[in-house]
Amino acid sequence: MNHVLHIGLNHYLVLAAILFAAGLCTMTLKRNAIGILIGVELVLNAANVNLIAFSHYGTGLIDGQVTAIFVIVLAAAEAAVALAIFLNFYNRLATVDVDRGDRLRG
Amino acid sequence: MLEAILFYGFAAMALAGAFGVLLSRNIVRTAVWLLATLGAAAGLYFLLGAMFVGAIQLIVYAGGTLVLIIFGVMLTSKNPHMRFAPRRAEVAVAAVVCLALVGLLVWVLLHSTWYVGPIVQTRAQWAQTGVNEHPWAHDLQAVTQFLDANHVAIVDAKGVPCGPVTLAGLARAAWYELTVMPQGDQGDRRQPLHDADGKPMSGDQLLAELHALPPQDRAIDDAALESAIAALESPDAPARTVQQVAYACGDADLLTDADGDGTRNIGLGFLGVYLLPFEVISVLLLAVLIGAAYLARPRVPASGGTGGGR
Amino acid sequence: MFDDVNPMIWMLTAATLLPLGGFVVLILLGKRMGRALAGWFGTAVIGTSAVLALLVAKRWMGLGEHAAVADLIIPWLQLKENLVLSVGVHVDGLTVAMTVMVTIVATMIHLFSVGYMWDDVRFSRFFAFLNLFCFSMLGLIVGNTLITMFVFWELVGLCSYLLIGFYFEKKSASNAAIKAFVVNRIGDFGFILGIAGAFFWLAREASAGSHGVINLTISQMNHIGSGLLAAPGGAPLWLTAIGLLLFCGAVGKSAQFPLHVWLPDAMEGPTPVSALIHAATMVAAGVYMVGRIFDLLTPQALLVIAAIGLITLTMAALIAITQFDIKRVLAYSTLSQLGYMVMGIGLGGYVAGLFHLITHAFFKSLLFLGSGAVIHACHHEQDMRKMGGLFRAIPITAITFIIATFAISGLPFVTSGFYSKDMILGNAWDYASGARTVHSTHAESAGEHGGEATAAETPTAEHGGEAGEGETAAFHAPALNRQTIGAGRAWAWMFFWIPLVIAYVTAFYMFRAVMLTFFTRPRDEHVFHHAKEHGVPWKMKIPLIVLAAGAIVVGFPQLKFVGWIESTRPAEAWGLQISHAAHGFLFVWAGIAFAVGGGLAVLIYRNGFGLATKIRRLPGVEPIYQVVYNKFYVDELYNHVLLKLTMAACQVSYFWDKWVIDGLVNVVGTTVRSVAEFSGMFDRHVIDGSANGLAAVTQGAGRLVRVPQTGRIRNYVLFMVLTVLLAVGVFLTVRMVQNGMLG
Amino acid sequence: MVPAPDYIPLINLPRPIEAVAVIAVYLGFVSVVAMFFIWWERKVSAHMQSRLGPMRVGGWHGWSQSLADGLKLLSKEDLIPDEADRPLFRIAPYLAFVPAFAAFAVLPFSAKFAFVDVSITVVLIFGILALEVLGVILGGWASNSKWSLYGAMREACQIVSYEIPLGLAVLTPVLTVGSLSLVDISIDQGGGIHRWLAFRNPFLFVSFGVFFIASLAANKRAPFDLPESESELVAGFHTEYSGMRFAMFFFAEYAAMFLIGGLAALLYLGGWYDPFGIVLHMEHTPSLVWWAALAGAGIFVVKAFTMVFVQMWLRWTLPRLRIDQVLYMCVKVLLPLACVNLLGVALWAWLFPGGAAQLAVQIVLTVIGAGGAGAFLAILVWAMFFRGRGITVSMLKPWTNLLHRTESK
Repeated sequence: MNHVLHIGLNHYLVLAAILFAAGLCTMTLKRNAIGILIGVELVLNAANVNLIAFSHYGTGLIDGQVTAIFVIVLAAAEAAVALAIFLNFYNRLATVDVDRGDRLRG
Repeated sequence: MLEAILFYGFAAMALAGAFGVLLSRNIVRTAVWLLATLGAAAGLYFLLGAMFVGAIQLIVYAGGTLVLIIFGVMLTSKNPHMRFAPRRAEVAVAAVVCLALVGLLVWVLLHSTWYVGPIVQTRAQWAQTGVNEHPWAHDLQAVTQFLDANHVAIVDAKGVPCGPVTLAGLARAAWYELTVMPQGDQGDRRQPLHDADGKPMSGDQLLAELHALPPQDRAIDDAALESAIAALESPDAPARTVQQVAYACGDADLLTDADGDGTRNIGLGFLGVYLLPFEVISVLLLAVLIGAAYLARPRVPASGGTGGGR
Repeated sequence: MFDDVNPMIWMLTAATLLPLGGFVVLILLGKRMGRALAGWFGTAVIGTSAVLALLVAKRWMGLGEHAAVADLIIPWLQLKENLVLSVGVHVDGLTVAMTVMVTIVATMIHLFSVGYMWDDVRFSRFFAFLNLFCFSMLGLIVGNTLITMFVFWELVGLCSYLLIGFYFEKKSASNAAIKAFVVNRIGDFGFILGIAGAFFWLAREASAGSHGVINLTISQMNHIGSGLLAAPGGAPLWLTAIGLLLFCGAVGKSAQFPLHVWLPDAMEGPTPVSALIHAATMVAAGVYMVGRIFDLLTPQALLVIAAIGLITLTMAALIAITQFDIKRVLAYSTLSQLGYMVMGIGLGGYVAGLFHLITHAFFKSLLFLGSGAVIHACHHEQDMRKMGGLFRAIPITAITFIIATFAISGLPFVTSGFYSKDMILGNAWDYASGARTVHSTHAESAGEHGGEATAAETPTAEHGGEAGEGETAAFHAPALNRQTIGAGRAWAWMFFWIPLVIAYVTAFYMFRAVMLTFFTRPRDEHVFHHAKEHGVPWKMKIPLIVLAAGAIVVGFPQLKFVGWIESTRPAEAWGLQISHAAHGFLFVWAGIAFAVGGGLAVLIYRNGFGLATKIRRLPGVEPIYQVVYNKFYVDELYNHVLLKLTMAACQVSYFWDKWVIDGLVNVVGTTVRSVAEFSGMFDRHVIDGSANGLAAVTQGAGRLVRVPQTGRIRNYVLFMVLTVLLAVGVFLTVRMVQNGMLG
Repeated sequence: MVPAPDYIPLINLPRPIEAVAVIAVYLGFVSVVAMFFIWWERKVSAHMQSRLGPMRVGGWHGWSQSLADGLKLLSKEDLIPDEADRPLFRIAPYLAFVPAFAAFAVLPFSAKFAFVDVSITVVLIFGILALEVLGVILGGWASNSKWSLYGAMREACQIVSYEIPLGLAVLTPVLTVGSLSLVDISIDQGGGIHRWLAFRNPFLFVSFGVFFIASLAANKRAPFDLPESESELVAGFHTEYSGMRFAMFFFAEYAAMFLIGGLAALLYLGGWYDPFGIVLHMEHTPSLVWWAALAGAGIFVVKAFTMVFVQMWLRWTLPRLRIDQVLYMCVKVLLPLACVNLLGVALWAWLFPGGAAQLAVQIVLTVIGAGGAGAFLAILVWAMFFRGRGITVSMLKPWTNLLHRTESK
């Protein structure tokens, strides 16, 4: 019971692991390019939860928080670039179905 | 109790959002589910004392990135309800793989001993163990040298650390209270420092110990120490905690969220310890800005033909 | 935070930054401002700088003889614990004198340009560039480290590039700009090596001694340098190398002998630009820099510098005699005068060289502006063969031009040029006669018991009186080993006699230009009438008059320019002052130079080219004339030698390539081919049989492997995760088996 | 740095009950304020157009018009378009409404009435407000209507771009005071009008302008109300909404108006302090602390209401901009201005840490600001005086005469 009520590092880690897996699954299953992007965001969030949790329970220093902020900011940048790429994709193929973008298929 | 309730609430919300993202077929709804996860994550950050990160998560992620994503959806879909279903085989494989992944991760997580904290050793430990035999000797040396660079050099002439006799070291040692952590135990590390009898040390004891140090071994001089003590002596503060001592002595540059000063430390960190990554990421952002603008620019036909540029 | 900083520093900083502001405003808004506003705005900006500079000068004068050097040192990069790269502002007598000179001359040139450039399409841009130019030069002057100096040095180069190529539609103008830029790069290459060397060696030297924080400001570098020079064993060799490398920069920028070729071509820029380049900014930068680093120059370096100056001044003066383009005559005269300055500094005449720089700035800018007025009046005609008799058409311009000619020729006692040139020649006399050797030996003996005191700190007051008399008084300064090489030798006299003769030549070619332009009969009616009708607008006359006044008075000792320059390096402490014994003798010779050279020119050109042409027909004159007229074929030499060298190198590498490499390759090729033919037989019959079988197998395998290659990224992600899972799983299993956890 | 005041419970109740009580009071206050604003805007617009506005419902000047409207909207049929994305259509109003109200939790009314005790309220309040846009976008999207979608997309691009100058402008007071806490920022401004941040230095003065304009745009108020411009998009993102859901969008907007006004007051206009330093004095007198809190809250509300009034005034005065003008304004005007301001404030703090020059500048700016406020009051008084008559030619006669006289000379 103590492990249930006394929230510790492992609780966050397990949560993050599930989030991560869900994000990964999203990435593999969405055929919509933006859906894949959303999956990536989930994965990043899982990583962030880990970072903050370790920052809190682990070192007690701000390094985890700083890294999390970097991740958030870079996620914004990544979304911008990704959307620009999707727009190009859409302009070229008139769809955002990534399965249509398999011209280099072997 | 409250913490547990909040944690489970936010965790449930985050998981609901994640599975919503995974299962929903409509892309806009997917984005809304993502919003739930992002909000819950922000809540978790608040819960973990990372107020600033939580707020940034809300502003940048939920308010900026997500809007951008939805904006992208609006720009790229002719039919709002268009659905692309993956093949069944794919779904099956993905489900199996991801479940296996979750299983593996959780198993590994629960069977790991996380190294919770010992960046700085307690004074006693440091005195006992030769630093170089310590398993984390390398990190330890680097980090303490780095942390204390601005205070008093704690490395003697031969490059061997003298032990945490500086204010920084002592306060930090008190802060972390590190002994060997039994496997699987994540007890709150913020226990007060134990004194010789094994009883927790109070802030006053810590101050007394600081006073006892020879001045040249302290990071701050007597006057500064006195004023720090005076600052702590508000009428309705019954007992000084070691955290308060550490903060009052101005030596908490890299610590997180005590007394709400984590934000300030993040700011100091960005312009201090993490300046280089900060700058690198700034440059990267600039490059991304240009790159995104380049990618998204309208295509101009190469030459004056009407049908060009497709 | 800068409360304790000397107000002079603020004023000079403001005077420097104002033109930058002017530049920004003009480049952004210039076109919208309209001509009048843009022009007057640019002029007002630099005029304000001039007022600030004069205020500083007044303050400085109020401080008296021993005004202390003011330094604002802002640390910039902390390289080591006690080694800091710094930037900042340095104010001493030289700074004040140079700032005053640059701002006044530049103001006048701006004012002149308002009239001169009025019809130009890129009027506001011209003023923007002028302002940037002034900013760069002022920054170069007030900066206190070689780093700042180099930054502004390059900015000056950039500005000269922009302005020389201002008429970039003209091929020749853009070529000239590129030439100036490229030639300067050669010099700057040396300069930057010198800076690097200075920083490396001097920082090492300084950290060996105890200099506290090493920030390598100019004062500190000179301090270290003078310490090194005073060392009993003589200065180290690398100091000579540093000095010469730094001097390379000055060779490029101040157009000294091997790199002088860009300056005459720079005449392609608008005339006010020529005035600015030749008087106040570009070429002054080089001389100023040599003056700044004077304490790093070893005797060997000084001798090289003096020799280069000597070559330049001789060659340029000779070329100037033969030129017909009025601006080219002035350009070569600039070269020659720069030669004087450099030689003066090289002979240890620090004060003389820099003083000549300042006086020269006034009369040379006047000459250029005067020629600009002439050109403007003559409808952009620059050829003196088409001028003549313009005195009647534009009298004020003519008078001011003649005043400047007097100044450059050194009319005794009245003009500034006389004083400064006299000082240089006096230095040369001292050097050649060996008067300085005596000082040096004295100084050396003093240095032995003088102990630790360094040159800059030694008080000179007690012996100043005696030293001022010019006797070989005992100096308490330690030995600086200055200029002992060659002093008193016979060949050293060439450093005195050749410049003296060239002083005659100077008077000659300048009076030649005056005669051909303003006197004699008009040789082209059209040009003359244009000048007569249009005249010169007052906007252009005022600068001429002001500068003419400057060309006269700036040499007077009451104006303290000499004193200011001297205050940075008290002559007595160095044993470098002119022996006054020589002065009477020099006055006579200089006076004669003016009269003889000028008189000869008047005599020969009183009726235009008639007599000159006859002289050219004398036997033996024509070949010499051709050589000189073609500028001693230096440009051609560069073309031929460099081209030939490059072509020869190409030929050699071509033949190497063709015969050796290709031959090898061919031999190898033939061999391989014959081997291949043999193996082909083997291949076709033996290998192929098995290979075909293998191929079929491979194809089948390929088909199989191709299945997961769906071309879909998301599937690849899945495979990736799967692989990671398997790897981790295997790893964990192995670990557990090892640990005996699986039984 | 002044520490944030300790949380002092209003009444001695157990914590959860007290929390519920506080929430109830807050929700009530916010709802009443929003409803009051709706009525007030109608009255202001009417008076500006020489009309009377709602007069019938309730007693004096139709004060209960909003209540009646609310009742009507509650009783209306809740329509959902056939092709709409139903769940999203239902969620959207709440997504817009909840953040606007939640942000009130971190808005301090005075030193004692600051209910959330964190040190980063400025960031937090913008974080919460940033979520509001999602409601609008989703509402527009889920309606499956061209007009709504256009409105939503305009909203998205407008808000995402205006958040940048807004954030940069907010950083200037933060930088000056050195704290992210609204309470700290406000406490720093006590002691007289010259301490108000807008009058501290020229950059902050300009920064206030940038903040106000950007906040107008971020709250899609006129002249930036493109997402709901009725002449082009019918009603923008809420075209398809009816009944209480429609009212929720409105509530959100009007609550956000108060938030923006309150933020302007807290960040730039002295928070809950009066111009003469009385409240500060009261706060330092132990016996008057609670009175100071009450008076401060009153002053704060008055300031916020004034700013809200200015927003309404602008709405009924200025024409709407085009979308390209809106973005031009953001990217080419406000953004550089905000960056320059940020630099300028930093430089100012570095160069003039205090002293006579700083005081002189403060006084000059105060006079300018107070002059502006005085002119504002004068116009109000003048309007009251000539109420109902409108501006007639005869009123302008003296001025026209003056004009003619000067011309004839």
